[in-house]
Amino acid sequence: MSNYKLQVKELNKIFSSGVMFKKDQFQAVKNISFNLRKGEILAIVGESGSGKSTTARMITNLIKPTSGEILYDGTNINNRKFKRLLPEKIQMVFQDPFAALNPNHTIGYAIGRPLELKKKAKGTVRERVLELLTQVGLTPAEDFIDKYPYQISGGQKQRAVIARVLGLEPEVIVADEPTSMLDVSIGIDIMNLMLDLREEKKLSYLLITHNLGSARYMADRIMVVFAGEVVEIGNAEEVINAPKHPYTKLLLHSSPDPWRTEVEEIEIVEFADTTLPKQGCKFQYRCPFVTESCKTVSIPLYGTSNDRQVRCNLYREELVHEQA
Amino acid sequence: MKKLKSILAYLWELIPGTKGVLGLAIIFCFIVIAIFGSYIAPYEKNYIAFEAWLSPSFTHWLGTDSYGQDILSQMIYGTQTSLLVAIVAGSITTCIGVLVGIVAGYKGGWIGEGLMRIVDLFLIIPTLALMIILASFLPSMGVTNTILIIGLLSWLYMARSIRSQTMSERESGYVEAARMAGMGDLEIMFREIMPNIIPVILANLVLVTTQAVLAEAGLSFLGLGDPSAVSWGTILSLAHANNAVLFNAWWWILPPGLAIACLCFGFILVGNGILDRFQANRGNAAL
Amino acid sequence: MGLNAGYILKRVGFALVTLYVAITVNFLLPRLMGGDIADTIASEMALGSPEVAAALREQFGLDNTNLFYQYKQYLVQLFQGNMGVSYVNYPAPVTEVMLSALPWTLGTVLIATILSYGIGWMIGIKGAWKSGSLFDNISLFVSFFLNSVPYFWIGIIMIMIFSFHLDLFPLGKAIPHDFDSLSFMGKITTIIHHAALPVISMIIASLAGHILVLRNNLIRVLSEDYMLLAKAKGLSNRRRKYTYGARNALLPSFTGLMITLGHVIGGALTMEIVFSYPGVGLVTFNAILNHDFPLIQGAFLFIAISVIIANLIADLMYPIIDPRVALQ
Amino acid sequence: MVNLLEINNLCIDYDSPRGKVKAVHNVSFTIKKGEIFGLVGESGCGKSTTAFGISRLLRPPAQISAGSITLNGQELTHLSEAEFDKLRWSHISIVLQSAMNNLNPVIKIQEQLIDAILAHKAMSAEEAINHAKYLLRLVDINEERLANFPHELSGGMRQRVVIAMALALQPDLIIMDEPTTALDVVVQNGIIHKILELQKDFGFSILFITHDLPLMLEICDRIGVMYAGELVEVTKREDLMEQARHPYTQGLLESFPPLKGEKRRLKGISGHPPDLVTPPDGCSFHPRCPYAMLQCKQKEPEKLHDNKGIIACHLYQEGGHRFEQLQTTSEGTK
Repeated sequence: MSNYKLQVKELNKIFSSGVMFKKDQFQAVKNISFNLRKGEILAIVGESGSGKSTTARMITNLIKPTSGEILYDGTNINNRKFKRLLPEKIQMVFQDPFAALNPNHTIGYAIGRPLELKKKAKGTVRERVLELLTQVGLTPAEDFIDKYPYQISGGQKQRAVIARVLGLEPEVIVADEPTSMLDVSIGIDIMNLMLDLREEKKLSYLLITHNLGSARYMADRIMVVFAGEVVEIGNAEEVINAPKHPYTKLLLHSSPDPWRTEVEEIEIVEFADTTLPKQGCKFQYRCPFVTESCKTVSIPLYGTSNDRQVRCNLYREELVHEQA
Repeated sequence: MKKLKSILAYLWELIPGTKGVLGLAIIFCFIVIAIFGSYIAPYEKNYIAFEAWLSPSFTHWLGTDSYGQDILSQMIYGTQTSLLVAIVAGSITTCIGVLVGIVAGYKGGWIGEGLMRIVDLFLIIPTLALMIILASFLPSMGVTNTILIIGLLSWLYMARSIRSQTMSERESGYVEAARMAGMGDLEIMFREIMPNIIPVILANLVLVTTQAVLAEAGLSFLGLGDPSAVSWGTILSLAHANNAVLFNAWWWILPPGLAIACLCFGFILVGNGILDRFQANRGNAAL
Repeated sequence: MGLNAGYILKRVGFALVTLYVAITVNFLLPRLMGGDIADTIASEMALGSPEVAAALREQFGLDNTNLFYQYKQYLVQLFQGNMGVSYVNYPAPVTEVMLSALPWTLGTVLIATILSYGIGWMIGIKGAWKSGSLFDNISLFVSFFLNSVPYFWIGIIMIMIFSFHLDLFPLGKAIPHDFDSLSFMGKITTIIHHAALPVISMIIASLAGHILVLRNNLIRVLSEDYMLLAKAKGLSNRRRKYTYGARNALLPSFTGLMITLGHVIGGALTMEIVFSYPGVGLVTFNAILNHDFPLIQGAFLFIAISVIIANLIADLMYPIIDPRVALQ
Repeated sequence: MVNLLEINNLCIDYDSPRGKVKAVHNVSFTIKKGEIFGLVGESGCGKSTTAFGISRLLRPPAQISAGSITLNGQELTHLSEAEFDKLRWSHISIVLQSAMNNLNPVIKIQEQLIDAILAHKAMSAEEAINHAKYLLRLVDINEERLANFPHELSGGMRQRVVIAMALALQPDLIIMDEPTTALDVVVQNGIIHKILELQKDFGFSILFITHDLPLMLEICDRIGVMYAGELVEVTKREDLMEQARHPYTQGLLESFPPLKGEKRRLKGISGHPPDLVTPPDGCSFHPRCPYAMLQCKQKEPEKLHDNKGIIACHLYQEGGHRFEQLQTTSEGTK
């Protein structure tokens, strides 16, 4: 068995609008492949519409991929038998903690009901819920268990959501922008909690974010996606300190950083139109290094296995050489 | 018992403001009249031996009609039929509307789209026209048939409203969270989503009940009601058929219309209060 | 801009499907519950009009049990404009009876709807702009009340007050006996004179819905950011109210308008009975009283077709009025 | 530099079913001519409410209960509605949060641009259109876009249009309330640079509101930090980057994971902001403050004006620089 908790192979998702006339098709995710090791945090970074949330939803089986495979410990998650087990293996923390808890149920019910369904509680459900609440720092737990979501703050809600997820004892947690709806000071608490839980329970996280700072703070590896494609993947520090793909550079350059020392002025190609090229590199319209060959031939991911890959012709020589 | 108490407490929470209390009081009065009708009414049902066209007096508070019936008594007996039709037809409508709306809204895809296309289709055709054609081809029209026709044909608009509400709930994270927790579709639809749209359901319930009262009156007026039953609609219909206007018999025309208006007004107040209180999305509902 | 072929095709397609369903419902219903028809036929036979009975037998397929054959016949006949013979007006064909009734209904309903929409619009805007004001509260309660009464009752009350007591309008009917002898202008004034009260009654009866929908929409629009920005721009009250606010509030109510049209037509049917106004409603009423089944069916079809066409027109106008729809 | 806007002891309250909410409490600051002043804080801290108070856009029941606002020496709070309308847009314009709803969805860009102009200036329609074209060029948008409806533009372009609109009458002050929040960083960066460029060219002042402290540090000259309806610190950008003074500001800075430097665990700020109906006694930050002392719980700290700006914290009161002392002692114990 491989040491990968999760293997994603050639994942594609095409959305078509209109039930009767399937005219408009939109490829949200194109041939995305990656692996997630046990205990690892992989951040998927991209702008809105880059396909990062779609990927997360396919991995948690909330939507079906158009093609491609998602393997958990070597088993396809769309496998009939596996489907029922999925909640106990892969869980999700949602972007909006205000919406993720049903306003009509108490915190205790929200956390306890999945335990009941999956028969996860060893003692009584209530005892286990109290234990989980304590684990995520909602103490004293007795004060929280009978509260309704509107009675607690945003950060506490996200903690409750994490408690619910933990109750199912998954090994992989997909976190879709878990802090973007929260105030920054609260957000950092949630990130710290997630990091602590990873250590404690050897969890693997797939972190979806648009913020390079939080990606660096949380993740071991970073995968940058653009227009449904992986453009760069690699060790978090390497990607942030020495980005290769022009898009990653652009993202880094655009992220506010008042302490920026070196003024690496990369040429910004101002681009208002959001249409994508039909062939060739998806980033060609905005790339300052674009060449003729970028415009016609689609570009593969160059590089060595999982460690560092870049979808850019600039690195063909360098990385292909390395590979050899 | 504890559960019942919490349900009651929940319902109490739903009762909205002064408007709602006023509305509930109105409805309550009519219910009392309907239940104790035979004790309250001064004369027996359909007793026709009085002098015709008597204007209101102490013996006949609301006068008599062209057949020599005491109008007050008829009105009180009519309350029973009208309320019965309103409540039962309204409940049938609500059940179908909620069911179709939630399923179509939650399931989406082919089932949801298909259901809604059908709803849209029938929504275009005026409901009253459909009721007319159904009622006129039925072998006989009893109160049961009236209830069924109204109940089975009025849920379309409600289904749409519930559906759009369900769809916006579905976008909410808690539905996805429920799916991630391994809950089944039924549990998600009726235990997760439904409690959150109770205000909208109640407001719609109130609206369809109002429409049922009006539809019953309309059908009776068109001669499609139960000819043997006494309802506010049939009283009005008889008044018109016997040219009450030309006899200046306002006591025959005003009471049934006002009774309908008061009852519906009560329902509408309650519905409006609920929506106000929960600041629920009204969609295009005229409430 | 706005309209594209795909959209038009879709809407027309939907209208045709709706029409087809209406036609089929019209075909199936009497056959599903047709017990009463046979009785009527028998009584007609006994009363000595065998032609009527024969025509009825044929139209409702009592002679031939093959449903598909009947269905085919029904469609073919319908396509030729043949809806059978009305036996109340024997031997006038249903189509002819309906065609002579339809203009009266359409005329009054359209005028009433447009006026009621306009008036409701103004009251709704005024109420929403100063929501919570005395005017708003009064308009709200009056609307609730109007929504609570049957159309026809309003009609009866109007007749009682304005025709019977004040003698301002005729007691009913669309034209007087001596209509043919009148001059052209005289004809027009007398038509207006007769239609006035039914139209006014319909306006009053349907006003409430428009007021409430517009009021709710505008209150929602007023809380939008762009209204705040319009205020920050220092635009005049008038411009913010109408150009920025009302336009946005009006558009979503436009689709609602067509659903209300269904309601209004339903209401108009009963209203015509009150006013003895010779439109579809009165024809239907008489048909029901006399068990004139072909005529009831014809009335249903005519109502359905009118509403479907009205809806289609609205659907096609919508993208022209609302730029946001054009892109979808 | 001359003060353009002076705000003194501004208070904004509203009544909620649970009691009076002090959304903005005793806020005072000034904005100089040609300055970019930032207001930073977390949701509900009153930064947007302050902006709406200045531009008189508060929605009832919120209202200014005390304080003064002067623009170019003119007191604004005493002006009648009609008098204030004359100032709108020609002196104060505003760019609102969330790109989506700034523009009216059913009115063309052109009409929305020129009606702001025509409401204040006598100008022919043609001149106004020409001016609108010029404005679009300023923000790098093709003038053909005038004929478009808002939904036909991307989110970034719409926000550029709104900025062009804010420039229409060359106001003295533009209030920007989270102008780039919902946008992607690349788009945000483009717009921020455009704003800075235009500010340099035209010299207007900006009141820039955001929760994104790093972004603010990149562009603002001076920064005011708000917490629970109060302005707790006003500092020059350079000073803030060197050493934030108020414990809340320090915590806020500790909440943004940096892109540079050694990876270390960030502390953030424990707890959560207080309920504005029942704020805590004394300093409203004391329940979350790592340095909270006895007097913090008892006494509201005074707003101390010094050469660095304004600071409302007991650590800095009575001329004492208690914080520095604390720091040296804590470093000494390490």
